Amino acid sequence: MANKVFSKDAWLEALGGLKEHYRVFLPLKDGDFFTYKPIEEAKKIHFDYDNTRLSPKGLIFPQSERMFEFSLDTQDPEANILKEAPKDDSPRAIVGVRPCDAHAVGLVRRNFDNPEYRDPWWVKHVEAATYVGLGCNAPCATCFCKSVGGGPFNEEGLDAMMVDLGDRFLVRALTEKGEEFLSRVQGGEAADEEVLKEARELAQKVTDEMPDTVPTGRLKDLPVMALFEAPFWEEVAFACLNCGTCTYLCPTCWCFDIQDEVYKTEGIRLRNWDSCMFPLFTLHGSGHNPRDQKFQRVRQRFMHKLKYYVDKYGDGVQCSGCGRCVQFCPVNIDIRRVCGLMDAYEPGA
Amino acid sequence: MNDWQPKITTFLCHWCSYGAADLAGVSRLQYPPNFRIIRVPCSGRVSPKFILAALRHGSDGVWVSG
Amino acid sequence: MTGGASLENPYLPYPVRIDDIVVETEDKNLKTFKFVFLNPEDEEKFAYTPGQFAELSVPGKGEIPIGIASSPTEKGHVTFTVNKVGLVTTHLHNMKEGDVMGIRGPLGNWYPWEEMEGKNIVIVGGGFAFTTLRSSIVYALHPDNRPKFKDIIVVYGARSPGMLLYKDELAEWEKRDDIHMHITVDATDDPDWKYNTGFVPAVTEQKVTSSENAIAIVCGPPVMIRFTQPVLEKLGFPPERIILSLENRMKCGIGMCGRCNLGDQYVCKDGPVFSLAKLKNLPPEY
Amino acid sequence: MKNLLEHIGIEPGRLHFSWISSAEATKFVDVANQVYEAVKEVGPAQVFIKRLAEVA
Amino acid sequence: MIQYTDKIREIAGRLLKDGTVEVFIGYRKGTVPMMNEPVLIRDPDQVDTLHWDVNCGLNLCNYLTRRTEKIGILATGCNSRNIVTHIIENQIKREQLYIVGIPCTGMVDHRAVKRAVGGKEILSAEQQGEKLIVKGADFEKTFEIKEILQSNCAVCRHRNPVEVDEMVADPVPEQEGVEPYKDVESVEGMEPRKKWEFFTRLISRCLRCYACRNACPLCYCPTCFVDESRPQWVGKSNDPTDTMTFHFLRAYHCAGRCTDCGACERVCPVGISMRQFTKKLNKDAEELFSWEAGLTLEQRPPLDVYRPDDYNDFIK
Repeated sequence: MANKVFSKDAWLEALGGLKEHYRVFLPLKDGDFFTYKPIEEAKKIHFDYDNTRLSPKGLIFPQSERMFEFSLDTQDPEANILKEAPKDDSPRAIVGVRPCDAHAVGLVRRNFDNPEYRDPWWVKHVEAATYVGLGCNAPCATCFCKSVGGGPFNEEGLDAMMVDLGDRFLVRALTEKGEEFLSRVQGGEAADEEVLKEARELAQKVTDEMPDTVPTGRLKDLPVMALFEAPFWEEVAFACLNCGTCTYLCPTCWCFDIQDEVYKTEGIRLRNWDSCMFPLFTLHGSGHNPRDQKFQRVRQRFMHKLKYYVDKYGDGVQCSGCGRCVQFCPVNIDIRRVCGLMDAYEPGA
Repeated sequence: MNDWQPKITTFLCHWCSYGAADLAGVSRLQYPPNFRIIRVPCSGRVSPKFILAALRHGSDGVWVSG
Repeated sequence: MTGGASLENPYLPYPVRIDDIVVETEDKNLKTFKFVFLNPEDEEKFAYTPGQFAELSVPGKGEIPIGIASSPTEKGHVTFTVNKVGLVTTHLHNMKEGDVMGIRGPLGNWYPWEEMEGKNIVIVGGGFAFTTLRSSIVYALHPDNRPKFKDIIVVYGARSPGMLLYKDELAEWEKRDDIHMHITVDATDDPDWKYNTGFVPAVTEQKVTSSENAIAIVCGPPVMIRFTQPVLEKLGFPPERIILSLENRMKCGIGMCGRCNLGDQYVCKDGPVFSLAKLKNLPPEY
Repeated sequence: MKNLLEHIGIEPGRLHFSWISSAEATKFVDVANQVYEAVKEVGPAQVFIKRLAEVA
Repeated sequence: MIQYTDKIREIAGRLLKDGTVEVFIGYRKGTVPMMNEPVLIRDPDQVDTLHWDVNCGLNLCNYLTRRTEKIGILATGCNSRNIVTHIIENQIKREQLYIVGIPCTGMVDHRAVKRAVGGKEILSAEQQGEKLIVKGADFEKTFEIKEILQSNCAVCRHRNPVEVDEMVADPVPEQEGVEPYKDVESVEGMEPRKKWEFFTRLISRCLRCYACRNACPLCYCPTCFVDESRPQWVGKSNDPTDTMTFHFLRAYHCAGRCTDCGACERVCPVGISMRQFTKKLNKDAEELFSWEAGLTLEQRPPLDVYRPDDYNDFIK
């Protein structure tokens, strides 16, 4: 696979030149934090963020997305018949993705693209996207990607990987899409073995130094009902506000809601992110709510990520270790601690 | 712009202003025709949500009268 | 269901026209809607098995998951019986014959028909959850299918005589000798009431005498299920042969939106039909 | 309510409250005229109108 | 304030042991810097998890709603005012509570600290007296706490609790000469169009996660208006008009009840300053009704009483 080395200035210039091939998105500073935006909105690009506040999932799975359009006009012969809303699925390059967020795409894929059903929008948006990653030279203290099957230089889910070598970026293609991307980037020169070695050693060093703090090994074998009935859930959930921050910031949370909206005689069906933290999420029409207690909803979130998903797919948790929920939970409910409690749980003890 | 006519959502108390409006009609008093009148059992029934709903639906003005 | 991942949009409903509306119960809260597909080829795509459900899609209001009340042996239309409870159902109740809307499906799994072959079938239903059971009865009584099964025993209860669904059909089934009907109501002051009085679990206990070579399929309100379960177990039904149909709040119907999640299962995709044996290993959040 | 609406940028002329007895037909007409003039003065509403959701 | 921690543990232990309360609500030290976690203690042996420092900016009053036990609870000035509001609004009974008052000199704005270190990752933040020592991988910085207070704390005029059963320390002096409504006044001076733009920009990042609503001790309705479906008052997407409707009505529902505790802003994952809405209402309540929420159990808030001399300039 091809690779190129760029001076930092040359790299920024090269990104600017990609417009005719891709819609380029990258983390831009927005107030106090970084968030993915189109390159056209960039005043200054700097790749010195820890990570973006919101994960890049919104580029593939927008917080609110039009699914269908329809007319309620009784004169319209096609009234009440739903039609797919037009979408822009031209190639897009998402540059600067942290490996945890790319890893998350694979975890979510199992939900949206499975042998029985494919979610057309998610699949098409992912197909249109080229993920260009940025290895983490300095993982945060809240990061735990290594504990959940990833790593600061994990390549899974990425089409190309950037490595920050101080004054230069090494950009390596990892897939055909990445190959194509790299061929379209102007400038740069092929990396020599020395640079590659430098990057390899950096990756190795950072990965080795990163602590592996969150135990997940026993989750698979613990009986599901024992964990479900474990005594710690009320305590874990006490502080929870049942806001949706954790689920909205999470790169692996995919739950959504479907809503119809009408203005005059035009209507749309759209889907919005939803959250298992909200009581409304499971409220039946009859008024019955299987999860009407706060602790049940908190339990659902952790059980789904750390047990149900594990049971369903048999390898690994539904968490990429990005640490957003750890950092931004307003009441400091820490998934690392909960995972530890679950993993260490001795049924009947 | 001069021929533009506003749409004004109007919440009238059944016992007071609605009666006044009725009386105005009976007395053949003239007033502008731009009001879309919603009769409420009491103007206390008008919740802020109603006023926002009216604005969200594109009313140019809202008038609540007890 | 679907064979392999298709590229067709699983969220896109088939357009249908309301062909007929029947008010089922005395409180007028239950109506049965008969739908005809606008595109005849959609009917073939909508190949279903009793026990499955579909999303009824009312543009501008939303979608609701409803069990299919017709049987695949009935051609030319599909029917659904809908209780008026929320936004979409209320709007649906106000719609008229000839109106166009959408149906998305069929969704979910079905009663274990293959496993039931050569066995006695005990069908226990209550209230308006009888819809997929009606589908099952019609399906099982069809001349092509009837020989596959042994005795068919039905216990169906409602609050009062006026709340029973499909009254004409019930009366017809009562007359047949290849199906044993036990219709019951919780209470009635109708002197002409000729069937049973009492709650479904009690009637089940009286009328279902044996669990030998039998599978029980149960669909009804949670209270009924809760009290019927021990009765069936007492009759000797092992949990693998007690089949329940669940409902949870759903949106997508295809296991993606996440809300009907129970353990590693989605009620909409892996259910709604579960054996009691399976449910015992799932969190009771339904 | 009125103050907060004005605070976020809804013109003062858009929201009116009044007390009119059922006998005060002339006051009703007066106030109706005032309300009409005030709303006409601020012109068509531009903001806070929900159309189809502006989303992806 | 470190010394408060020991005192709090002592009080909580005593209350739980002698049965004055069944549960005690306080904070434990968080797993990340500048985040403490509200915690409920039942067992007197666990009081050592209790902790107090300048990062306890959430409002514990939230956790009172619909509880039935006898509860010991920590309360700063604003928190105690929310507890008073809760009692007035019949969400909890005064007899159920044992309020442990904390004279408060303000909470640290974790965003301001992060901004001050250039957005770098903070690995530890320790309070030492009036100073906060913040460390990262390659820096160490000492802040005067009064320079990095939450903006509501900086203009707080009720630092001492108003309704207490026991204080952990002597009251602190109240701040003199603060101008709480400067920012409101600057918005009031704008043209309607500018105001609209100001607020539209303010909430443009909103995710509709409802953290502000849920962190707010005033928001305890069983069904929030945003969740009502018949009729549906607000769309559920992140459409700007819907978002504005949410923020507007949320704020309006706090009229005459908000104590400016800052919990809403503290919890917002995208840093929206939604107090710009509620502060306007607080200002009006103060100017029109001389009212500040939650100062006394004796008086009901202005929007739920009728007085013949009420302000009614706006009515024709």
